[in-house]
Amino acid sequence: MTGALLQSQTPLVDTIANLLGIDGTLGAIVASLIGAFLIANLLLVQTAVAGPWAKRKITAAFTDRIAVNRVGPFGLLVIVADAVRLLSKELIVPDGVDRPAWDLGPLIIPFSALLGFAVIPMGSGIHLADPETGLVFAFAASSIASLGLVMMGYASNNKYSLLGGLRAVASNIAYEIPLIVTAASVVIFTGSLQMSTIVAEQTTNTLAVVGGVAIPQWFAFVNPFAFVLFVVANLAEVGRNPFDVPEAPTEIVAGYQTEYSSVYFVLIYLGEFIHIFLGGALAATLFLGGPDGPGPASLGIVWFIAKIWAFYLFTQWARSALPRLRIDQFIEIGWKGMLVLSFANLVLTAIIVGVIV
Amino acid sequence: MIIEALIAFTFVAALVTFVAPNKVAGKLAFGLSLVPIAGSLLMWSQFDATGNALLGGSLAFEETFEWLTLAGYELSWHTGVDGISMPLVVLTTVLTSLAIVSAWTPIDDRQSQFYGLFLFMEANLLGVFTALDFFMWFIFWEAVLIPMYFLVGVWGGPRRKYAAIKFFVYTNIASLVMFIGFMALVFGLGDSITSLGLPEIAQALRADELGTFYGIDAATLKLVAFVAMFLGFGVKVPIVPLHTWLPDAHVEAPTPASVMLAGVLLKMGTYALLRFNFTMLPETASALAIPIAAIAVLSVIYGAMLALAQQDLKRIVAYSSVSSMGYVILGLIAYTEFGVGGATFQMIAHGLISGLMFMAVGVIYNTTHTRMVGDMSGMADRMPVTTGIFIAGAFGYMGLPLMAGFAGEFFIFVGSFGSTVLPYAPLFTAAAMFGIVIVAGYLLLAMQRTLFGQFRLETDYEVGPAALHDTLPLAVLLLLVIALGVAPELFFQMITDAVNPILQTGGGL
Amino acid sequence: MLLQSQLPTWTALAPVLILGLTALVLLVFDSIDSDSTNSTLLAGTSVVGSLSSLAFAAAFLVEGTGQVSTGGEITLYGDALVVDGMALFFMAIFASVVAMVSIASYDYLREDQHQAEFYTLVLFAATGMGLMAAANSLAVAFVALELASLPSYALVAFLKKNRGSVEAGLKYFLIGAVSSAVFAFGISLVYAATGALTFSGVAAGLENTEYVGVAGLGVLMIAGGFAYKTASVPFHFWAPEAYEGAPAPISAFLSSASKAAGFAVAFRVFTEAFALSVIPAGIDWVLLFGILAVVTMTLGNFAAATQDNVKRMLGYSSIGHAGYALIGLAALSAGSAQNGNVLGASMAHLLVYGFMNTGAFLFIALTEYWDVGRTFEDFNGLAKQAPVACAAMTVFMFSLAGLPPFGGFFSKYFLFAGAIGAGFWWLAAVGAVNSALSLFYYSRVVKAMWIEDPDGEFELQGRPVGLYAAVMVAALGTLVLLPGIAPVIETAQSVAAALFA
Amino acid sequence: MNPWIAVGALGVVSVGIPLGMMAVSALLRPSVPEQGKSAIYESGEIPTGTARIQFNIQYYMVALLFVVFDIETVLIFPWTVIYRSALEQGASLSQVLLPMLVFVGILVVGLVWAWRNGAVKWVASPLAERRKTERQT
Amino acid sequence: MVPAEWYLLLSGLMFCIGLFGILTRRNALLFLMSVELMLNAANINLVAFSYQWGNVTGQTFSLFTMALAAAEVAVGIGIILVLYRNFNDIDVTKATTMRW
Repeated sequence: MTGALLQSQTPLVDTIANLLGIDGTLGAIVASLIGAFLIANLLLVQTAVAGPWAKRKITAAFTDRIAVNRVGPFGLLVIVADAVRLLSKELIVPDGVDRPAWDLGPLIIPFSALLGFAVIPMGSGIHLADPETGLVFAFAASSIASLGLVMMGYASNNKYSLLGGLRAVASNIAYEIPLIVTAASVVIFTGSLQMSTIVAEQTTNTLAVVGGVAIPQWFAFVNPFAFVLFVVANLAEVGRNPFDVPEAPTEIVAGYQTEYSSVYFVLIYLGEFIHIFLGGALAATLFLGGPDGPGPASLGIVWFIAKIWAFYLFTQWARSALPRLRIDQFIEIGWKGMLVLSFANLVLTAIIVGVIV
Repeated sequence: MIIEALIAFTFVAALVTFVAPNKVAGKLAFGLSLVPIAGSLLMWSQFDATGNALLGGSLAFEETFEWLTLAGYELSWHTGVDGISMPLVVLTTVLTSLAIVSAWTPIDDRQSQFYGLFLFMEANLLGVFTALDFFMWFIFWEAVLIPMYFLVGVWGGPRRKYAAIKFFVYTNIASLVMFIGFMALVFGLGDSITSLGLPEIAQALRADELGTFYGIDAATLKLVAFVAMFLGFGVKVPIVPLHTWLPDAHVEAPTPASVMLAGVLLKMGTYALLRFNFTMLPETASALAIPIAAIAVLSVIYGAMLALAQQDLKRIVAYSSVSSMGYVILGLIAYTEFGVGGATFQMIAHGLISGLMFMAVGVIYNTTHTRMVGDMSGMADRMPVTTGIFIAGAFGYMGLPLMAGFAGEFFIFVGSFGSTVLPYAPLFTAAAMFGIVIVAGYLLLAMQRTLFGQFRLETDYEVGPAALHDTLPLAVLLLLVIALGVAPELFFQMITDAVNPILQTGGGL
Repeated sequence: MLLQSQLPTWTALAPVLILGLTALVLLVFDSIDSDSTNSTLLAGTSVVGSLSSLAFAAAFLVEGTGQVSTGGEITLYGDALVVDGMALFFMAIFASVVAMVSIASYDYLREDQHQAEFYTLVLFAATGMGLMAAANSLAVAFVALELASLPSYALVAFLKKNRGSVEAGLKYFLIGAVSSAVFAFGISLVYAATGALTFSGVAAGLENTEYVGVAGLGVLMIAGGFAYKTASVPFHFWAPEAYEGAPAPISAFLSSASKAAGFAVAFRVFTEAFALSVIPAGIDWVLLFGILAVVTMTLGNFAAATQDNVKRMLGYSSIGHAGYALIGLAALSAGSAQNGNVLGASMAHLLVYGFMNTGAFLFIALTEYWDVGRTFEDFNGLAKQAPVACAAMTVFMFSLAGLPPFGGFFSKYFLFAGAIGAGFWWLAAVGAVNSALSLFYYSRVVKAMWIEDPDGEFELQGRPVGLYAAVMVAALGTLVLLPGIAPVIETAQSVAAALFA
Repeated sequence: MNPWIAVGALGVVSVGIPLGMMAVSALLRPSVPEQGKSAIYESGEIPTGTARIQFNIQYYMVALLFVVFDIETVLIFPWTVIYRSALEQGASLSQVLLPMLVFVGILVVGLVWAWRNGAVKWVASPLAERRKTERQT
Repeated sequence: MVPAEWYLLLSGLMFCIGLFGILTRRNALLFLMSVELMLNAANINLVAFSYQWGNVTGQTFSLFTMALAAAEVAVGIGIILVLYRNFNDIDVTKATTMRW
């Protein structure tokens, strides 16, 4: 089926290397750099669309009002306007900040989010690297962000920022375990941490045929409970409503980003949006078959983008529809609810798999 | 089984006394201590051993229980008595009982602990004199120290802490030195012994089975071990110049403890010298005869001279013990039937006499609260009975005929005079005899100054005769001293029987 | 009679498993009622657990589980763990110490809000110690060592409002952290040189390794790790602080069980992984341990002799005893028939030490309960008030000093005799001299209690049953080990000989 | 080809892009320092005291819990990877499932204990505590 | 393949840096960080030689080392916390109720 085609497609880096006609280690490095640049830009473009434009549009739609419709078709050129505006703003360095950390924080956030995409198979051969431990790497890379958050919070010399940074850490650590344990319940099915295998496992097998339509063995269908857990934990992990306690503008101004302006502000937002997409990509890869979908395999990238945008849409819906949790509710849900449920899920999955196999 | 029963009973008695109320502890301990006396007398009456326990003689009341095997050595519970240890067992039980009675008056604090420790000490002393396995023996040997440490330390005089620690440290270091020396022998014997039984080791040593150990040849090993053991036991005896703990301990110890210390504990040292050094390593001993005899004579003379210079009655008696023990060493090194036998006999005799003297001093002290010769005079008027016994005891000390002391010293001099092992034996004997003169000198001097003349001690109470229970032990001891003096063969027969093998198999001695 | 041979092999680990399970049960109790200060239930559970662990260990020892008579050692979990006579022997030590400590803590912690945590931590640490004794791979040794150490850190700092306790905990922790890092690095170096972590694998790899220097450094660092756990030079200086500051039952626990655990794993590592028959020339760990033993016992004893504080004196004296026990490793030589005897004597010493030293620290716990004070002077005349407890303490002191009528003499005798028999007379000589010296400071305690007069009148508050019982059990153990030394020493030497088979 | 080369390349790129943006911004943006601008923003109030404030101990407690559980998840992952293939190769359920159940079981005991002892209780309200005790008395 | 000596050099260097930190830092937290460095030096060795020898023992063990390092830090920070409450400082040389 589609999976077989997907497998047969040449990986992105090799394609580039072949195109340029270079080989050897040096060739691999050059080709990798070019491929990485392409992928990074693919994401930057999506973020540019999602941040200044789509977000406003979606929120406006939810709240029944009109937004960004002045500049360009559908107001799309607001992206350019905003980019130029933010980049050309004055960078205000407040008193008493801890300078190296303060500067480093905003760099780390987009870095961590982008790095996670290195192992995500996006279909149509757009798959930068496929190491055996891809899944662990993705989680590891995305967790680096919390380091940046706490650095920013601590370096800003601002009580709100400090609290925001701490809250960010608390939320990240509270929901990371459910997230990973739920992912582990998927790994029980795949028996591998390699992203391509995880995807292949979902695309090559068919769960059931209902009315002549073959339903692929997406793990969201196999174990919907795990999927729900994962999505909720993911939401908290990327710090979106209703779990956006680290920013919580009504409580602690804007948390760790209070003191940032100009290009740093852009970088932080850039990082956060890429993070949302990374969360979506992980959910898609683990539960929704990655680039799997009807049609030829070359459409994989389309499906993949559709899936991560669906997740993005979901976050924006949650933002408009749900009130923010209090910090204590937030932490207690994480430790008492999600953690227990995720372990229960893991154990049950293991038992069921054990009994069936 | 009678030995085991005795030791076990005494241990139990000690425990019972330890938890008994203070008021009844003294009487209870005395009552309980009568049982070991009865037991030891029963043993004596049924005594049927011949020869030396260590040298293949038959033993009385022998018992052996396997205990454990370790690194090729069997350790066992092995007890029995021969002619040397039997009198000492009797001495121990009798003296303990009498000392307990003599404690009734002076001990007025924590009595149950005091008498408990006393009985505990007795049990261990019985063990020392009956154990025939080195390990058992060593355990009892060391265990004796602990009650004595407390007896001196808790119930002693003003400088009791110093005295107790000094006693404890001295004797423990001595034990260690001795232990190492003995172990060197054991390791030197290597595979030729399969247990740490004293008879087996003694016989192996006398059969010349000692090998090299760490490249040290047998002769050197013997010498080193002999010296180590001699020093180790010498502290207990004590020999000059290792005696300095003794006056302190004696002076500070409460009377009953002094009685035991002088009467039995010092005998442990000479007993061990006889059993280990002189029985196991006769060649080495005879090779070292001159220095040993010199030390013996030095102890006799020096101890006596020191006694002469003392003002404290107890100190006088204490130093005279050093002197008396010198005779014992001299007798031992003589290696004749009368020398070694006399030395053994002298152990008993001195045990009784020094016990008597310490008790008498104690009774006087209980009444006058001073022991200084210069403070007292005319005690004869106020305490006639005590005085009489004191004088009798002093004569015993001086070696007056018909007293046990005479018999012991006489045998020793006879033996040492005719010694073939000791060069210049007559010379040494004569020098030692000179000690008797000094002893007579200081004892007479002390008696004359304390007992006779005008009573002039100023007290706020009436100084009168001692209570019956204070006097009775003195009388009993005096009777025993006289009995042994009149009929030394009561013990001497069995002693020589056990001593002779030492001399016979001595390899050309 | 419960026969391990009739059960599945994994049950050979029962002594350890029971300790761990008891800890979990205590956690469950605390979860059910987190405010509970029901000492009877908590201490009782702990005692029952440790006693049943002891029962299993003893029964298995008697039955011969893991020994030659029943088919040799039992290896479990892919050679990671091994149950043999030595492991069971040490498990028995740990279980007895835990039992005594638990009984004593019943009174010691009467008012405390966190009793369940206390017992849990003790039991977890004991579990780690049991695993140390059964470790058959460097990895397990490290994990078990940490399992034993981590609760110990917390236990030392358990009195969190007491500055001494916290300070002791900090120092114990800091040195522990460093030495465990050193230990881990040593393991990694040995792994680098041999490519294996199981003891047999390491031994096989060492025989023809090309990295002798790396392996040597690794061995040295691993020895350092053990030096910490056993409070030996050069990682000894936490010991007096930790023992002084920690709650006294914990001092008892650490100074006997924890030390024994360090020796247990050191014995196995050095006799099996770095066995003298395979170790490359140039890695002379016997000499290393010889020097360590001499320095440790001398330093411990001399330092102890200068202390004013009884608890601290005991802390230093426990360093001295680590030096004695080190003789068990220092007096080995390749292929010598005496090896089993020396090592066995060292093990027996640790067992006896487990009783007498635990008892001594528990007596300190008793005095802390009474608020008597900590210096020698504060103990003056204590025997008038509490003769029975003081008699027990006297037994401990004399036994620690190695006086003959008590268990301590025997184990020391066997140790020194073994060293002489193995040709290391100088170790025995230093040991004997130190032993004689130690009598000085041990008898100071006895002197203070029995001979000195109290400085002022003081009344002892109450007669804590648990503490008394624990002290008595320890005293009884020390005394009973005299006539009962036979099975102990025979077992110890036969199981030790199995290590060299 | 080693996949980590590509990962490294993306790492370089994802540092390079933000740096590039910062460079562009540095060229574009003005710099007009003013006293008021550089003040810390604390909701428009004048900042008081230091920013190094004491905060809720619970942050530390959950961090501890996290350390425990995070490491445990690391240890669970290898198990999940081999679980199915081990079963397919004929390992019995008690061999592959039971150890993990024990492992998770111990973790759960720990979690329950921490839960009951208030390690994950974010706000320990003194008022509520007092009310509770008052009701009891 | 990178020669084994380089790994040893790297880990040795890291270990020494950690050791240096321990010997010179008086802040308890920095002390902890130094210990972590030392432990991670061990991990480098384990992983590198696991690769070198072609078995996974070392790698597996490094997982355990990490877990233990984490647990150690958890306990350590707890102790440092009570230290701060008692002494108002986390300087490891300040706590001197007892003689060193």
